Amino acid sequence: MSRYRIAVHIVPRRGILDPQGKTVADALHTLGFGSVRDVHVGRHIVVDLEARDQKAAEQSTRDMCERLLANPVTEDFEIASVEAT
Amino acid sequence: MSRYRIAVHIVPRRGILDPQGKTVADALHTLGFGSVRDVHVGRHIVVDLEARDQKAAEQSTRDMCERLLANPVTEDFEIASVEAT
Amino acid sequence: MKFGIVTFPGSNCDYDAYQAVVEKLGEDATFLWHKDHDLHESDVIVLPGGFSYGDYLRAGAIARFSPVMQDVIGFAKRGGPVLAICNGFQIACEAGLLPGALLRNTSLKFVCETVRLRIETTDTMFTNRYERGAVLRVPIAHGDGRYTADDATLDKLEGEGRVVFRYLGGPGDADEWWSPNGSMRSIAGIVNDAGNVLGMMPHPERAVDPLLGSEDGLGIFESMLARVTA
Amino acid sequence: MTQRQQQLNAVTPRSGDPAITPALIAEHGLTNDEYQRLLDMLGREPTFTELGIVSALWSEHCSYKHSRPLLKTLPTKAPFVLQGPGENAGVISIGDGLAVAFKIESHNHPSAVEPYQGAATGVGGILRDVFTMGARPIAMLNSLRFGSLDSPRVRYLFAGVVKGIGDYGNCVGIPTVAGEVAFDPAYEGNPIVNAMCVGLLHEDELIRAVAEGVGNPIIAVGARTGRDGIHGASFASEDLSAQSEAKRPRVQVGDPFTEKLLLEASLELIRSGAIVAIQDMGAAGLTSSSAEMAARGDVGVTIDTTRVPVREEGMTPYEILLSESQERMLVVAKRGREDEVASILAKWDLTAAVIGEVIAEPVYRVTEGDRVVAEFPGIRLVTDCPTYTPDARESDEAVRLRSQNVNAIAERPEERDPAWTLEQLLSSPNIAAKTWVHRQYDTTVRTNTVIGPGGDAAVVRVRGTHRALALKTDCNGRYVYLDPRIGAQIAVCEAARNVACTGGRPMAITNNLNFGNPRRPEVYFQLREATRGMAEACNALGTPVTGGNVSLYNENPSGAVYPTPVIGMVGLIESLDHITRAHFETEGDSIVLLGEPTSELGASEYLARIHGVVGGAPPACDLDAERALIDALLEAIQGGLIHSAHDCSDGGLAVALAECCVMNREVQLGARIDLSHWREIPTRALLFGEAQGRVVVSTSMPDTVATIARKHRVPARVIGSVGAVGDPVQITTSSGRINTPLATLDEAYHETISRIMSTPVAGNI
Ligand SMILES: Nc1ncnc2c1ncn2[C@@H]1O[C@H](COP(=O)(O)OP(=O)(O)O)[C@@H](O)[C@H]1O
Ligand SMILES: [Mg+2]
Repeated sequence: MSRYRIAVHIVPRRGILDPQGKTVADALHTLGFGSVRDVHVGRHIVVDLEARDQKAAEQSTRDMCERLLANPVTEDFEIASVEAT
Repeated sequence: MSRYRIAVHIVPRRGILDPQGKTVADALHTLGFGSVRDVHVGRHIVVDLEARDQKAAEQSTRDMCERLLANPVTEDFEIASVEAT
Repeated sequence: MKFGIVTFPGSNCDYDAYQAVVEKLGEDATFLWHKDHDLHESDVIVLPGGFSYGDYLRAGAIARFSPVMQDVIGFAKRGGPVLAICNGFQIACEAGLLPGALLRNTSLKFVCETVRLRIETTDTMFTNRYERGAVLRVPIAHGDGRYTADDATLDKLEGEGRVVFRYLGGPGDADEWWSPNGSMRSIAGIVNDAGNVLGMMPHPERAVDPLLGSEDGLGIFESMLARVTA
Repeated sequence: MTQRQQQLNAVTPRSGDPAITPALIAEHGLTNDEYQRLLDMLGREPTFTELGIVSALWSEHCSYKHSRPLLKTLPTKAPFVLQGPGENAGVISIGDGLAVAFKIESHNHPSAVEPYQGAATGVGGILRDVFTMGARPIAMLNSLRFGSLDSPRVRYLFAGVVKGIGDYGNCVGIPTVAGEVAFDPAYEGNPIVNAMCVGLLHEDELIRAVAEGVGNPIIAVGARTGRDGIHGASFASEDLSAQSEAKRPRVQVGDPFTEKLLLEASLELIRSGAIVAIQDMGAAGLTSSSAEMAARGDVGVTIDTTRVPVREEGMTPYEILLSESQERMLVVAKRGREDEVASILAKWDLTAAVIGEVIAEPVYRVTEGDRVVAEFPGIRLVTDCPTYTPDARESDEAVRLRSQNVNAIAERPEERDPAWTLEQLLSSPNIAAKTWVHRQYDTTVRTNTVIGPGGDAAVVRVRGTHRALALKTDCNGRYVYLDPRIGAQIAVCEAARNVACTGGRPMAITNNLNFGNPRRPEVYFQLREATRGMAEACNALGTPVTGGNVSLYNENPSGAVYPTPVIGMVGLIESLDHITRAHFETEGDSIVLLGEPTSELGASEYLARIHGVVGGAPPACDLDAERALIDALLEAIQGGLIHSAHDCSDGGLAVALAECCVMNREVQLGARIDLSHWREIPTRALLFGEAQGRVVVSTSMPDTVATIARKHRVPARVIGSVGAVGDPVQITTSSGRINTPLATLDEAYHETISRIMSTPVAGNI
């Protein structure tokens, strides 16, 4: 067994209102960052786990996303990085 | 001016309690993902902005993180990717 | 009639629901522990409000995997009545008992106030004691109450008469649809296609005593009683 | 050499720990004298771990070294007081075998650096103080002060603090039912964040944090110990400065979910009878909880740091002892019942670890495995802390400001129409409705809130009885700044008046003394005089002090904050029928003023808002008259004569009347008022002066009310009548008339703060 660190991004599905992104964008404008066009806020989840190999680690993380980490009705997920540690 | 899409990760600072990460890790164990050692939950923020060049875009995003996006007391940030769009 | 009220770790309206049933409705109630696979022969299940698992990750996401939820899901599938309030509504959506999801309020703020709800249908086991179009005053208290679903789902809900409550205008403007949390089509409560699971963000169990400002929520409990004991 | 002396001498430095140097001693905040005391106590040089322990326990926050002598002068006794100061919370009996535990606590310094977590963990801490008495928390209150809302930094702090308070209490499921918020440049950079918790218990379930029973195990329960917040207690005892910014990682993160589990588990533990004592690991964590429990029981304890469940690897005894990780408790269990304790915690998914024992030998001993890393003789660790009575001298500035002849200040041209002034005052963030704040708090969970935020005091019914509690926090820092003694008297009286307006008999108070650096004579003067005023008022009203908290060093680079002795009052409403609200609700009712207007204008919100002046003497406070007013008001309420009662405070009579008309957005009625009787009083003092001892009531039986008032020697006069929905508010004086539509007043009162806060601010988005 080896140890892996996997990062997952969970983002609001396209077309779903993202008030957090909008509020952040407004706040950035107020703070003088006028060149900001758009902001989206999602979750960045880092999972440390043991697995036989990288593929197994990835598959297991994918399962976690489908079962718990992402809500299939409103969110998309993507595995952002996998690192042996 | 060109347009860039920059992704930022904001994560709970090391050593600082991450109740969310802990609760999610416990839940994953209950779901049978016994090989999970640790989980941290942070934010994944995607900023679209106009900038002179890539360096300026990055610098500007760094400023945003310091001033608004990350809580300097409890969080660390990292620029994950910069893409011209 | 016996109400089984589930206590998840972090539930905090379980006791209020219990009081409403026992003190105001005069019926039997029992708490169901999340770790047990035992519904104690309840006639009705209440998924109460609160912050199960701290609402960490997403409201209701973790609670739906509790052992007791597997039994609740089975109970619902067999047509057993389930009243899912606030956090319970979030759990029911996560568990697939109801369509859609409850997302962060558009204001990004927790909102606590008494809202006005309009009864959209009296043709359910939860609202048969009300008049159609009646307006109820019921407290809300939530940070994640923005009801969200795709257009097809929303159309279907409306078409099948499954939107049970809508939020009515804010202070002052009488009949405008409105929403304290950004809910699509001002939806405050829906039922599943079989009509035996009601999810609602407002707290009827907090509106059962005129001393506290409203007893408009009691009708929901009375409606269930009328149907189940009929 | 005695055997004990030998043992003490056996404590040798632990490898890897820093050597004790003058610089290290100074860094730990000990003065030379204090260090000498430590040497005398130990008879040798301390180890690093011991230095850390003493630094925490002798910090202002834990030891009250500058305030203890003053606190001793407060009245603390009454037949109904079951527990006075000195425990986690005070407890009073309310009859029927029921009791109320309550206490207030500050989190000013943590909130200044991290408003969200600072405020959240403040709520967590005060909740634990209450449920460790065996009480179920039933209500939360808070008292907040910030700089001017014009500043984005202040808006950031304000937004973060409110969200932190809300998110924590909401998640645990305790309604936040009342509080106060004020804004003044004096609090710029050093906000005041005080949280109060009220709990209900059966008298026979009262448990105290007193270690006893040799051989009984000491158990750590709840969250694991991490490196967060090490030295928070000494941090709370320093001036805020640029340096404290660098100390940021000391801030802790709260976990309200774990708190909720801990709350349920603790109450179950207490009911099980398996434990003898329980205390929150709050400021200075394991150190203070274990040392204080031992000192109260006058027993010895020994603790092994290697048995404490930790969150991180390689933590030293020093770190484990001083960590302020949240949501932890220390329990002394009955020997042989450890498994019962563990199984209750396991039910709630929490851990319990035996980490030590109560011992016969009079020592406070910490080991790391077998090796002793700290050892103090007896309870001297707690009792040997010095107390100080610094020089006190009133500041010339305060004297000068107070002596200012404010009645000579020329009116602004706009004031020719007093309606303008009224509108300005109603839209002052200090007076305007705080709905933006309490809309973020769950005020109705637990289904006992009869009156939530937005009236005078909050009213929470006591289930299973016909009674209710009336609760409120109050303090006007400007008054206290201009005259500490009178200001503190008024704070007590205002809280009492608010409680009485809802039908409650004021019973007892908790208090939070928020002051600057006590080593400055003008600050110590404020502290001494305010304590005196508080004691006088409590004596006069018969409301003992059952506990409180002292927060000193509330300073920023431009000086001390206003001295702010916040009063948290608990009152008892004998019958649910007596519950009275603040707003007018019946058209045609007579409006009666109890108490008398005066020409006083000093220290008013009027001067601050309209003229930018902080000056003049605060209004006089006649304690006998206040007591008589409360008696008269309660008699009239209990006689069923009163439809509404609202006290006059910030903004004076005109503001109080306008509030009665518009404060409840569901019932807004106009009013027609005539104040021309008081023709000798200058109009602006009559309308906006803040004379004390006044309450506006509405009634359909004004003569009976007047008779009761006369009996208590309280002035009473019919000043007008309640109008209909849509009627304007009309106030006639001998020099003119205010005539304003309800809508204008409504807008000024209800929309101001949300309008100001609608500009986005940085923070926890
Ligand atoms: N921070 C707060 N939290 C909860 N309620 C608050 C807060 N600030 C003010 N309130 C509520 O707003 C109302 C007015 O408060 P305040 O101006 O202090 O009244 P008064 O002048 O009568 O003392 C009260 O009901 C009070 O409880
Ligand atoms: Mg008042």
